[in-house]
Amino acid sequence: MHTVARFHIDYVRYLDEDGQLAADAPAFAADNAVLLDLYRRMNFLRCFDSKAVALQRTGKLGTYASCLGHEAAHVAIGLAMRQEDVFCPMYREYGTQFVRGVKPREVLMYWGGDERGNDFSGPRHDLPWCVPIATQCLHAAGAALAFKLRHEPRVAVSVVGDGGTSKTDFYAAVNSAGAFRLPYVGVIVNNQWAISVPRSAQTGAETLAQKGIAGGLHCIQVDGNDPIAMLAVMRDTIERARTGGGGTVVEAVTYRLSDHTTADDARRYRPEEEVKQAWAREPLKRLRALLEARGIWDQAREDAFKLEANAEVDVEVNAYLETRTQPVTSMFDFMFAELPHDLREQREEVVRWEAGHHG
Amino acid sequence: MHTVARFHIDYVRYLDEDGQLAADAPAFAADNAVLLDLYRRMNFLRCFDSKAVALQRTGKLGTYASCLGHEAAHVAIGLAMRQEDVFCPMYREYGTQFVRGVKPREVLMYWGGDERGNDFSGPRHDLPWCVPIATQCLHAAGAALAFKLRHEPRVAVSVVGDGGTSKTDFYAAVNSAGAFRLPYVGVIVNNQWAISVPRSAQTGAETLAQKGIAGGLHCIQVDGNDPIAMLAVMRDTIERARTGGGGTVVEAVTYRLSDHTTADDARRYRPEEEVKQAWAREPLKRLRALLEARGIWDQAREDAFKLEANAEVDVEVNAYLETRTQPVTSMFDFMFAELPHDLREQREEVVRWEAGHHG
Amino acid sequence: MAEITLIEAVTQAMAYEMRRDPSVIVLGEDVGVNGGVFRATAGLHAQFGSERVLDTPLDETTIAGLAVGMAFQGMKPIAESQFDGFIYPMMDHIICHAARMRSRTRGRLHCPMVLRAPCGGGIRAPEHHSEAPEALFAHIPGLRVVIPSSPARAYGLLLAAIRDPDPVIFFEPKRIYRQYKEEVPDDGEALPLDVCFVLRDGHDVTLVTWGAHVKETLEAAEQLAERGVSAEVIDLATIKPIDFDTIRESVKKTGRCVIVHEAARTAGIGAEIAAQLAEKSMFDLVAPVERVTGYDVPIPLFRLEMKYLPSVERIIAAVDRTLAYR
Amino acid sequence: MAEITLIEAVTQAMAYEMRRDPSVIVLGEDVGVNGGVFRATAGLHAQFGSERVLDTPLDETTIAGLAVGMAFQGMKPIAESQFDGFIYPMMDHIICHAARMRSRTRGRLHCPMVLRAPCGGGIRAPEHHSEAPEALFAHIPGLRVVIPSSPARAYGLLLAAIRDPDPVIFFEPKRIYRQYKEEVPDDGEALPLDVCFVLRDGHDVTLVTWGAHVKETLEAAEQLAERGVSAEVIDLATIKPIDFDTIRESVKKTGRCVIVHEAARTAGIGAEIAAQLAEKSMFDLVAPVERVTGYDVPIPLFRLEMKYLPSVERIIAAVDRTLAYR
Ligand SMILES: Cc1ncc(C[n+]2csc(CCOP(=O)(O)OP(=O)(O)O)c2C)c(N)n1
Ligand SMILES: Cc1ncc(C[n+]2csc(CCOP(=O)(O)OP(=O)(O)O)c2C)c(N)n1
Ligand SMILES: [Mg+2]
Ligand SMILES: [Mg+2]
Repeated sequence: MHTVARFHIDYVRYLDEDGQLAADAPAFAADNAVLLDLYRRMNFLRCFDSKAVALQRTGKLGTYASCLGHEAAHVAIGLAMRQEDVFCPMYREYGTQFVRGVKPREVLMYWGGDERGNDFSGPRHDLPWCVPIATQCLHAAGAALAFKLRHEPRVAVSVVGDGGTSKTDFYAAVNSAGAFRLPYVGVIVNNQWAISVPRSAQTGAETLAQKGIAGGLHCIQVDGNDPIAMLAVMRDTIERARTGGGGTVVEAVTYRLSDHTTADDARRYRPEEEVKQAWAREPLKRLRALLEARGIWDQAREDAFKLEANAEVDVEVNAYLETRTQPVTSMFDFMFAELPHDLREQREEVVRWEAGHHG
Repeated sequence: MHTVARFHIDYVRYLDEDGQLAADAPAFAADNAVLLDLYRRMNFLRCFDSKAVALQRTGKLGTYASCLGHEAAHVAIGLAMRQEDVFCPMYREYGTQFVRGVKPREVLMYWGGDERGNDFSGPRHDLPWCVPIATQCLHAAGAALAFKLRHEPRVAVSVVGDGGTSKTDFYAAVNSAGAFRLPYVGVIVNNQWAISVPRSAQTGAETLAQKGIAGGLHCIQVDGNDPIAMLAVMRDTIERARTGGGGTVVEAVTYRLSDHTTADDARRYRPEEEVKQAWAREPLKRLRALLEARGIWDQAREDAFKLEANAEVDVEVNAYLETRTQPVTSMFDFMFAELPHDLREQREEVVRWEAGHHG
Repeated sequence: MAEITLIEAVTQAMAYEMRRDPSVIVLGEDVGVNGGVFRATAGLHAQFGSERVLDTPLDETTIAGLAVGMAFQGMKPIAESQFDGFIYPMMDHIICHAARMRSRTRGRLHCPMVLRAPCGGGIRAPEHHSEAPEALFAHIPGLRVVIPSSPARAYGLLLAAIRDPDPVIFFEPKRIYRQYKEEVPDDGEALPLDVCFVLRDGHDVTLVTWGAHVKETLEAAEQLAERGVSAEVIDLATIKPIDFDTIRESVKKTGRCVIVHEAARTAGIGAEIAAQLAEKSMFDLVAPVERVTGYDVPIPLFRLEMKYLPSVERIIAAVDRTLAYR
Repeated sequence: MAEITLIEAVTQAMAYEMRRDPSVIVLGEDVGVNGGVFRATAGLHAQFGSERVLDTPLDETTIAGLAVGMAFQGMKPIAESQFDGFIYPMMDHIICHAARMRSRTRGRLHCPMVLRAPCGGGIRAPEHHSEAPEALFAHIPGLRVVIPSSPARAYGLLLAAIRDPDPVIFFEPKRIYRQYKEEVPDDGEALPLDVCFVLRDGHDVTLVTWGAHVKETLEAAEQLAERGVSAEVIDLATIKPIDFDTIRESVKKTGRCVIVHEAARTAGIGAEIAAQLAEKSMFDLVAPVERVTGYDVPIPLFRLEMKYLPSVERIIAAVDRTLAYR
């Protein structure tokens, strides 16, 4: 008996829960502009998120998936990617998408029951929100395969949840990224819960990052509440993927501070104490502590920023609320490049119907 | 950055290609009766296999999947299991099944296009051959879950190929075995090829055993041409699973010495040289060398055994060839415990038709 | 005896059968402590514990494959697909194994499982949460497919489904999960899995429907009655096997048939019913068959979904078209 | 110009389009050096190399998901399912994504892919190698479904499928892969994806079929002709959308319709055609519609498979039943 293969999973954190920066932090952590940009984006995201929840509560939005607590992970992914890369989200990565150019009003339209939210202004090649869990991972692998075959220096990045790593599509993405050595980075945003099912019930694996070993990918675990570690790791892994060094599974360890969606009531299954403790580790607080320690942020700036951010969100909300419903015929008009005759008939039926000719 | 998890994959071999036994071989390797039993079963299997191929070539059997080269792995799995365990085969593990009580004529019936081959005399709870790759792994996990919930000290064992480890069902089985800590042993018989696709194209992973890490299972790689190592590893892992110690992924490294099936022509894609080299490592030869060195086997005994084995196979072949085709109505009779009215009508239609009432 | 909703009837049936038969277990995503995202398994975990009510890892292939494996070994799993739109990864195990194991092994092994899934639109849910895939399963030999339309029928049909020794796909129309309550005695009485229900007698036209659209169809019948048109309303209930005899008898009387379902029209179950009419009731029909269905598009997001779903008005218009023939 | 078989026509179409359009790539199990288990991709790897012809890991979910992802990013993947019976794990990506992305994104992204699979029984193959799942795909909004029945139609329809900017499911009837040869000019001429083919004119009865059963149906028509019965034979070819106009015209003339397919009867495509007849051709029909189909059982292993598949005799018997009506 002898050993034929060895593996290990590293964990990266530079900014601790009290806002203390580790000595080995990457160079960009000294750049206040970078940190301020991170913080402002995270902060804006939180304003947007609480507004969206409020809209749902008042009947002005459908079911909405909050990103509360995920801000560091989501924003860092966006900042590490290039425009020409492809982002394949699940359903709560607004933070990534805002960096890339998706508008808040588009997010609202989607959750407001209007397909036009998916026709967003972010990179036109990015995938829309993906409800069937983890299927986006395989589409990202497919995109990465297209890049590789076309010799384009582009990277596909997907996000999946802790629950989503149980889904066969996730494994299939890892397997094909390894088999074809694809420019693919699969980020797991491990927020400890998949609706009511805790991380511990999903798998017997010690870490979720190690699932990448199954496909021969690079694997790494990061403190997903540490925006500096997240940005560093995402930059490194994306760069490696871009330059032919192979794909990575990144596990961002964070916590879902909200209900799963507005249709969920987490109090049914989740200990209040756990949530309380998680608030102590949340990402905005610790980055703000660092910024304040550096003297580049304070309560006044925070208040001013919030005012501005909320005003900006309000503009978006109003734009959303003012959007007229699509014509009924829209359900046919994007089915095919050219409408086949059977659908043409059905469309005409609807046109007649809407015109009041019920015969 | 610090390391949060470490893994390694061990490789087990006791009997080398020249029939030399390693010093650390398990105790049973000293037991000639065990080794003779192993050898005879492997030898019988090879007789059966070449007869089955011949039957196909002469039009007396449908497509057949040979087990040439897999004898050590297949027989050892059978010998390590208890009757009350559940075996979930793919489609070439006759060696395992013969140990468990399946009759050669039943194997022939299945490949001869007769469902009754699946109604075999082996353990009645064992699964039949499974064509949709790797789906049996998940059924094994389901069986193991049933054992666990019923507090039965039984183990479910599945076999999958190297190609099959790319299949999402395999990952799903690994994941659930880990999540529920099931009495499950998933054996990968890595014969280097999945029809025409080499092992290297299936995955970027260095070993297939390491796929178990993704689910937190035990993982081990074995020389699948070494019947002693195979038996030792299977006994250990099955025992551990039975006693609540968790599941294992066993990678048995072997080689497919035949075409994929009789419908395949491996010369189209596989270097002859590789096959030649593989013959030097095949399992019967090395075990025979050990037996001969111990003075308990020789050419005369080999010839006598072959005569006997071939006669036994002939009895089975004749029984198969004499089997009358099932009545046409058999296609309805096992659809449901009680035939629903729509199928009753269709069955009656067939009965009338077969009786010549075509109206 | 309390009045209960359709979803409560589902829970009641599972609880009844779990008490009676220790081999019945429930598995799926969030079915445990959370009691299911719709609360269909509410209370079961507390009552029966973690060995009878299992939260699975988040993978539908896993749920289907595990259920199939357990069923082959003598358990009676009730597996849940959290929504209709997540059932497709389950199809391989259902089609290739659940539906065939008895036949494949000539009766040696079989698959006594139920696959439950909420189905249908109209609750303003996100994408993939509003689908009606019953036709996909009805085409598969070896399956039974059931969709109840009232609390009492949900209770009796689900009991029958759990007890049935073969696989049953059980769709629950989520739009009417809590639409109304009725008395459903918890008496363990199952309903037959091959009989449809005549909910309203009539002699001018036969309306065949199932699931949530029983509501709109009965409403249409009511409005038609006000105009002196007498519509017979049939709840198909068991989508496979179809109780065509009852439909045929009705059409013999009425001479007209309008089929209503929310799934896409092409190759939906409406097609099968219309086909059987074309085969067996041609000379009873005085008017062409009509299908009032979802269009051949994915059900739109919720701002437009009611425009997709068959409405009372569309049903009445179809009936009117058949009435033009004498 | 050489005469070629249906499978050679498939290869020829792929090679033509790969030469013409660099975004066309082929992926699947064993499609590379081995040229496919049926040899449909024979020579493509040698001609176009490993960046155009990709052997994938052994997983149908992977093949479908990768193809969908590539298609969203502007490639035109031709994905192969090695056999019909292995297509079910692909359904989730096909249904939830390929078929919907254009509609979901209001046209921003779309999915120009072809999913090829051999289909049907009759070649004495093992289990899961002989299925006819076309109805499952035809029910899904957003897909086109095609089954050719001759070398020339295979060539023209596959070219059209590859060029189509939306997903097309392309089933190839393996029983007639090498049944006969015909001249198929390699001229890049595509056939329309919404027109069926009238293969034989007749005025007593309309026979509608597709794929391998065109053979038995034409044979039945031939035998019927000897008895003085004139049967019109229609090859449906595009299963979705169905060219019902051609069928309607034919039935207007013949008054009788027999539909032949090898898939299970319930909720098969025969049901959809019969349903449209019941809706639109009721008063043209003088006899009930007949369906000659596979039974509602999995196709048996090969000793009995020919007893399952519609035979010439069963087709003629059905025609005779319709002829009893005047
Ligand atoms: C295939 C599929 N099954 C089930 C669901 C229902 N569902 C939506 S979110 C969710 C939990 C996801 O958990 P996780 O992957 O951890 O992501 P999170 O929501 O926590 O970010 C489930 C089960 C779904 N959307 N898709
Ligand atoms: C789901 C599925 N896809 C494709 C096939 C066709 N097929 C049969 S065997 C095989 C290769 C299997 O290779 P491997 O898993 O290595 O097992 P081996 O045959 O080498 O023992 C393939 C692709 C199948 N049976 N099932
Ligand atoms: Mg989560
Ligand atoms: Mg192999």
